[in-house]
Amino acid sequence: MSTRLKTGGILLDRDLSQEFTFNGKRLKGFKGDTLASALLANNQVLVGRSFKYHRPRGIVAAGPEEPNALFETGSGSTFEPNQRATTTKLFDGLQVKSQNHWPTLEFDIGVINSGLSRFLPAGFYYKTFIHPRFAWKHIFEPIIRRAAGLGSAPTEKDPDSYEYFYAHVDLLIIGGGIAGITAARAAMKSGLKILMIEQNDYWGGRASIDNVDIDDGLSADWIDEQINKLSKVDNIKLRLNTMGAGVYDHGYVLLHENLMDGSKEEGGLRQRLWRVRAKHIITATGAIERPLSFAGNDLPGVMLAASVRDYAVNFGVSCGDKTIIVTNNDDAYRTAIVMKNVGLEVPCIIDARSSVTGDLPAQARKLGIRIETGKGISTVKGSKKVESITICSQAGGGEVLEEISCDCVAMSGGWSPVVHLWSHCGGKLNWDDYDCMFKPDNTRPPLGANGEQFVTVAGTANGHLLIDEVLLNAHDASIAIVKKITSKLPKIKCPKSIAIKEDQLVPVWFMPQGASQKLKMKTWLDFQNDVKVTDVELSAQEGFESVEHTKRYTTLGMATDQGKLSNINGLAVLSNSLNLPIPDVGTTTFRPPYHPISLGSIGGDARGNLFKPIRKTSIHKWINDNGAIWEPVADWRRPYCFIRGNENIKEAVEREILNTRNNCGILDASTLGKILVKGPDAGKFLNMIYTNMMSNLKVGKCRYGLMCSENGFLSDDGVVVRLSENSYLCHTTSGGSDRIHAHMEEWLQTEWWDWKVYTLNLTEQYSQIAIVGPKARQVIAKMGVEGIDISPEGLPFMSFSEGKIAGINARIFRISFSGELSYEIAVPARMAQEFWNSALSAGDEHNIMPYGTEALHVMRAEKGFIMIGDETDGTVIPQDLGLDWAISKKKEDFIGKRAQLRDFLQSDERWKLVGLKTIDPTVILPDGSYAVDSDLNKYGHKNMIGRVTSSYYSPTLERSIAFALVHKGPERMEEVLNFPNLDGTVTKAVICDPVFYDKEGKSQNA
Amino acid sequence: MRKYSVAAIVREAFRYHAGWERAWRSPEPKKEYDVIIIGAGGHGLATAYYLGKNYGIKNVAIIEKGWLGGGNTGRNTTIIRSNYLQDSSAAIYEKARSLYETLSQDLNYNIMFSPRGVMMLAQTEHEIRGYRRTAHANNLQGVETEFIAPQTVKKLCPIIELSGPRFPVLGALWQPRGGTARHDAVAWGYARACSDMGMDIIQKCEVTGIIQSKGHVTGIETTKGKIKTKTLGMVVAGNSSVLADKAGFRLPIESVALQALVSEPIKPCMDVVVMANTVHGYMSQSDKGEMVIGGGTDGFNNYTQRGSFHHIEETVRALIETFPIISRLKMLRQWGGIVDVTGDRSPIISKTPLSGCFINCGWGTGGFKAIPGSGWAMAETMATGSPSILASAFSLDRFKEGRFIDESVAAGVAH
Amino acid sequence: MPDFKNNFDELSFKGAIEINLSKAMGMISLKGDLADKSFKKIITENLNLSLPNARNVSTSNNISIIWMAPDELLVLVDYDQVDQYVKSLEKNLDGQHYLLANVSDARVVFNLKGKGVCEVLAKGTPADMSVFEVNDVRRSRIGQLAAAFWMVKDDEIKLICFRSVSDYMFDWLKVASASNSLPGYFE
Amino acid sequence: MLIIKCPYCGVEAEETELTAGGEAHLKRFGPGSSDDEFESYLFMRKNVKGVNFERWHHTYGCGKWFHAARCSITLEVFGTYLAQTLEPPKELLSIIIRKRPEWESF
Ligand SMILES: Cc1cc2nc3c(=O)[nH]c(=O)nc-3n(C[C@H](O)[C@H](O)[C@H](O)COP(=O)(O)OP(=O)(O)OC[C@H]3O[C@@H](n4cnc5c(N)ncnc54)[C@H](O)[C@@H]3O)c2cc1C
Ligand SMILES: NC(=O)c1ccc[n+]([C@@H]2O[C@H](COP(=O)([O-])OP(=O)(O)OC[C@H]3O[C@@H](n4cnc5c(N)ncnc54)[C@H](O)[C@@H]3O)[C@@H](O)[C@H]2O)c1
Ligand SMILES: Cc1cc2nc3c(=O)[nH]c(=O)nc-3n(C[C@H](O)[C@H](O)[C@H](O)COP(=O)(O)O)c2cc1C
Ligand SMILES: [Zn+2]
Repeated sequence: MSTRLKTGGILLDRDLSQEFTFNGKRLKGFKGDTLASALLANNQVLVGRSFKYHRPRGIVAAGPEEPNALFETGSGSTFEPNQRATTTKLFDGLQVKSQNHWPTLEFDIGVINSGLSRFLPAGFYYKTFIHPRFAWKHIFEPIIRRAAGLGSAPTEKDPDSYEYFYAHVDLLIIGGGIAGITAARAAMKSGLKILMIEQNDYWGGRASIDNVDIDDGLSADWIDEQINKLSKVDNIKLRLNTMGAGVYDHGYVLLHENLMDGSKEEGGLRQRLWRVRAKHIITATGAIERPLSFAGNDLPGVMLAASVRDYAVNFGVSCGDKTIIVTNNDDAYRTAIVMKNVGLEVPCIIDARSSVTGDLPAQARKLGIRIETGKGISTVKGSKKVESITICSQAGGGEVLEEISCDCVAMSGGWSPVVHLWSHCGGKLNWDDYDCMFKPDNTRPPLGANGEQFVTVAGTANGHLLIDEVLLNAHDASIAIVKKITSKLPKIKCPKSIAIKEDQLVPVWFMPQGASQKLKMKTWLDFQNDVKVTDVELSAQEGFESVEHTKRYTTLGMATDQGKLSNINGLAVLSNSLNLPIPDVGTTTFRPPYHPISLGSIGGDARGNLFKPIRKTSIHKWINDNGAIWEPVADWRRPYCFIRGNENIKEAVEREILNTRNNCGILDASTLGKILVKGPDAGKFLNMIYTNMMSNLKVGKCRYGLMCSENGFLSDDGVVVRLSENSYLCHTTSGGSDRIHAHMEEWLQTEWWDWKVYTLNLTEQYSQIAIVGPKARQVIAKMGVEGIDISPEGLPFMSFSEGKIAGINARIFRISFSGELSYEIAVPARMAQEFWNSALSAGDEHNIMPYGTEALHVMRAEKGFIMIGDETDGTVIPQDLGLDWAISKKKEDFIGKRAQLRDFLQSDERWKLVGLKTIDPTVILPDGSYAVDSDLNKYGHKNMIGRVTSSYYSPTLERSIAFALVHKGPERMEEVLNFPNLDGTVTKAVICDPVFYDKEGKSQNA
Repeated sequence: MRKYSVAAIVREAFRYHAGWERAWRSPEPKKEYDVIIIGAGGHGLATAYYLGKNYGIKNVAIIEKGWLGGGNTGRNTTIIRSNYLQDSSAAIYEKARSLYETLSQDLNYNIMFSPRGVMMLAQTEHEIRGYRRTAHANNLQGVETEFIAPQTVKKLCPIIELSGPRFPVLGALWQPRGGTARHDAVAWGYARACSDMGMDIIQKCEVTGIIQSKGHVTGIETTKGKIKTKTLGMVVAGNSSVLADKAGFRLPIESVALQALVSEPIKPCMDVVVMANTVHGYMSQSDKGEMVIGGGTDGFNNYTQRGSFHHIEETVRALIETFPIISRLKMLRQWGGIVDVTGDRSPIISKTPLSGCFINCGWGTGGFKAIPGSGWAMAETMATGSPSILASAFSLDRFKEGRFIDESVAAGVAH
Repeated sequence: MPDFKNNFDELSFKGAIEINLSKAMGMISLKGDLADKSFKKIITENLNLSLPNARNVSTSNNISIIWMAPDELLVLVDYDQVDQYVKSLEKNLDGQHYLLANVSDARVVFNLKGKGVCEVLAKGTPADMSVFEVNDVRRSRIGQLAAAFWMVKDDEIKLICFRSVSDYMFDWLKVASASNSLPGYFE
Repeated sequence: MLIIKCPYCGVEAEETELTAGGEAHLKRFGPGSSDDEFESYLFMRKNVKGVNFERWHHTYGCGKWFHAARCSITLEVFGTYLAQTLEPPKELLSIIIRKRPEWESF
């Protein structure tokens, strides 16, 4: 059984015991434990069920490569599925549940023994569930979906918060093992800005586990000393609990920092996503041990050799009383030695190599450990846990020589350097035949903004397994980079260490060499996704020869560990079946993140009311406090209408309209764009921007203008005011102000840069308030006017004047979007509320009322004015809307003119704007509905001949009105059109003039 | 070709699956073919398949520079819908969708078409109007869609947050027969069927030149040598401009990166596909349990299959607002593809200035759903030499005439 | 729904740093050929303050000139003096090709004080705050908002953004400067 | 995640502070031009796999448009220059040729 040893555990604080629950059971661990070590300490060997066959699974590893030990932690709003036990810090009160089984972990109905699993080979579902047709969606898929998936979905909002942080460094060192530390140390005196990060909550990586000597002292002490020195240099920053998640173009790196272990009560800052810009990056990310492929290698109790060692040394946990070592290299002997030294049984070391001569085997022998060379494991026996293994000759087909009982198998197939971060941004790899591993190819590195290498790999991550090489490589790498960035050459010696001599490993991709199909069917490659040797062989046999095909066909390496353990073994099997050398098979693409990171941390602080900015006018608060129903307009909010008493929306809108038409309405029009265009060439410039002629506009006058895209389509409209000889004020739609200003600047800077024109977006400087209706003039007069003659003659329609109203500096424009007598008054935003209040009290006797966007829309429709975004949709040209009068014939050129000369836009077959009156005046045409004739189009669909662009009930006319774009519309006055409704009925409407109200303009000119 | 079926699996199970044949042969290229298709993505393979199936043209080679299905077909978020606004779009996408309904049976390959329903959330008045308009158009185009109320949205997708804070859900355009399919299987199924018809799928073979004489195509240069043909189809998505350049003409296309990501797999929590265009994010759950999430495109030309991370951030933010429960899920993997975006964001199926050379491209961010219909129309266009009705609107000359097919008008993005 | 404040309320908050939405500030946007001698002369004489270098601010007792672009300056004066400066500048610039406008109500100025001030901004701007120095100006974004900021003292930064989003900016700053939320990276 | 130096204000701007503006040095064709000329101006793009000359806008910054030469395969940025020009500066072209001898030229 696995237990806590009396002594040991360099990461533990044995004085601080911590209680947690596993599937309801109360268990104890120590501060410093990971969830995995604590579970092992409590003999919880069975930890989960596999993805496909729901086979019992145990802890295999001690780091982020762990494929099996995934749990649901927390509850309610802090619930989290798929938490990796090996990277989850233990804390007091941690709640843990195992997942992906029903009803219980010990007894899972979903379990499929290997006898049945033979019916579910790789890609079986592509070959079945084809008939009957409906069955996939309604029967098979639901079953498969329920069986698949790992943990269950959270059900509540996340109470915690997240944030970003930008850091700019010269050198980023990822990985705080001795390689990283040596690299940092080498650059210590260079004056470079350096950040070194480590995903664990301690420095030093693997070295202290194998307590090697560095500079004639224990590595542990050396590490402390170096970290201590480094932390005193102020241009060097050190960060634990921080994982290098991804390397992106131009030296952009994502770091994921954990700020809570979960013990803190909810609602705090949980994770920080660093966005680092690094001139250069050193990844000293170490190596991950490889499993061996023998039958039953997925049984709980079969673990990585180095991990077994980690648990003993770091956490004082024995993974078994009787541990059998199976290996193809010397490093695994360290585990045997450790186990023996803490007084545990090591019945046998099974070494696939025919002879072993290294120092480590010698030490093992000295300790009296039995070593079987040239041997392998034939099968592992046991139901939910290792009970024994059978030995066979590695060369043979698996004939059993002997059975040895044990409760833990520590396997080592060699090491794979962690090259993920090197590869994320295009770094290429070479296969090293001697060490049997992919190493970074420094002749094909990731390239940065300047086209030069910006990532360097150091230490074991670079393929150096022996400590002296690790140190040397990291030291030199760092020095080389420093040289590149600065002339300040630090004088510092490389740390010394003598490595224990290790024999070469021999690759073992199958154990035994000639394993039968029967054995291979029980030999796992990807533990989490249940991919077996036979699955990879089958995919090769069926022509999925590219490693990318094999991956997708078998799902090898697609689980939450991203194949950290399985990929190399998998492609070795593939290369064997295709009999191609491994490098010709190649690896799949490495993609971020190195280790999964929460979506919350990616979202950052932009949640809740910070999700997206809302723009507010300076009257926003008043509007909000006075019954407004808000409507998002671009990034603004505008009042749809103001509810009074217990009236409903429709009633409110009608009240606002009638009151404006009969008395006086007031509107916050501040969101309208206001762009100042100034300079000797301003008129010439606006002649290009607008379809109209603007250069001949008289000072003091206003003109309605249209803007098109270069592609000819109508993009915005608004009133242009000539303020002085060479300055104009251009009004745009609310959504248009930024877009149109950018549009103007683009043309000025990139096409007509020799024209003398400046532009400035003044939208937010002024609040624009419209006072509208027959009583408007009285109201304004009552407010008190200085320096402005607002009489009909003094301020005629489409003119403007400046002065003071209600004692406030104001610019008053006599323009109308409603067809009523109407003034739009611009005041400094800071004075807007005061102005608004004064208008309300002055207008009181005339029953002045604020109105919203819907009333605005209805009134403009009654008057026959088009609305950008309603009548236009990016495919409409001014000519379609009968706005030809606003398109200058005199001008040679304006933006969009050439485009409008193309056949399709010239064609007289185009849909054009008309008014519509439903035969039954109480029926309102559905917005967006289409008119059809009796023909079918070339696709056999009903032939569309027109479309409703706006449709309202007009309280003024006491009937429904609508606009439509209709094929040859203006030529079809009085014609009755059919508009099919979604419910199958048809609405009939007659084509009419689009101006429904006061065509002569008596009111607006009054 | 041995048929796939439960019986076949049982039979094979008892001999350790030793009897399964290759899904497709990997032949060496012949000297000449009646038709050569460049690009073994979904559209290229489907084109070849319907050339054989509908027109009996089987002396066909499909040339692929990498591994078949490894382009955008192998990296897309698999949304299938046909609720497009314009007649021509609705026609070809609905044709494709209806072919998907029976594709597993037609190919004897389970491509896992899952018509679980696609909803596009309306989160502004403008979007409501756009989707209402689309619903009306679809009603006349024979595309089954409806505009549904917020309560119905919640019923169909309980994990959705209806109430803001920024953009409350005001309704949605719902296509009950839209859904997803297993993207790789679509490529594999077509490839297997093509190979079975005797067509040659030649992988790891890059086309490096287009050979022509007197304005007519006569063959191609490849990394495996010259191959002759008089009829050539370019179906290479992100690489279209590169090949067009070799053939001597230009395209109204820009190649930009589009990204996607998946979460770690969890138990089923979402049975529909949801697209939220105002906040820019869409999400569905795969049969394996990952939440499949699509992001936005970069603004600049890019051939790296890597995008810029801020698009991922924006998308994830938007989806956390829409589906608060995903905040504590983890991103497992992110990737990018190079999509071919045209001047009006609609595809091109057309003759080209080079006679004998046809092109199918410009599917941009939304062509997976179109694969069967596009292959169908492209095959007809190539076989008859004149554009099929389905393809006619998508010809190259529309840009000269200003005859745009603009789908963005109904506030829709094209995934 | 976020709580609505009026754009012009004076806001303040104290967390890891001190945040104040300072009272009305006079602002004049000025475009012209900054390389042009006579133009330069007129500005410097009117404000009796030399023009800042690129990406810098020049300040005298109660006036600051911020470099916004190669052809654009932002002049900061007391709110009630804006009109007078606008008038005199316009008078003197007459005949020049320039653009000048009072933008005091279009923008707001936040005052950020405390030794963590750079770290707070580094949560939102891609600009390198570790090399940001007194009198440096940077136009960039803070989270999703356009902003310009400049360093007044080692521990004090002024930040300008558009008025319509001042509430959002304030809320963002509050979250970013929540007590003990600073990474302690610049220390 | 690109960083590109704005030649106007000298800021090493991050992609998120910029807006990409597509192919540079397009000649505008207005009224009087042929349909082909207009089509090529408005729609036809080189979309080069290799060295691109493109437009960028310093949106969250000085607000200026500028040009950049960038490789669309490695994303290497060879240099940036002002927008008020009809073709890339000679020095930049020679830099590119030095780094990419096989390059056909602009
Ligand atoms: C992230 C992402 C998400 C998407 N989401 C969706 C979605 O949800 N729904 C949807 O409908 N669409 C989606 N799309 C779009 C969809 O993936 C594509 O439109 C579609 O797959 C295009 O298929 P294709 O066959 O035209 O191109 P590809 O599948 O890219 O095939 C083109 C092939 O041509 C090959 N090729 C290129 N050049 C050469 C050469 N010189 N010689 C030989 N071979 C060559 C390539 O290697 C490639 O295999 C998405 C795309 C991406 C990138
Ligand atoms: N002889 C052998 O077979 C063998 C094999 C493996 C390791 N070793 C020994 O292990 C040591 C290797 O030293 P090293 O420093 O190169 O490797 P290491 O494994 O000791 O250190 C790598 C460090 O990087 C961290 N890391 C990995 N990925 C990260 C990421 N994405 N973000 C942040 N941190 C990350 C790890 O947590 C670890 O602390 C040497 O002592 C070597 O002798 C020996
Ligand atoms: C719908 C869909 C689902 C995916 N699910 C997974 C998954 O569960 N695990 C995984 O590792 N990758 C998954 N991927 C991503 C692929 O592994 C791969 O990244 C993607 O196809 C792009 O290919 P590339 O990364 O090799 O360039 C998925 C991709 C798609 C399109
Ligand atoms: Zn700039």
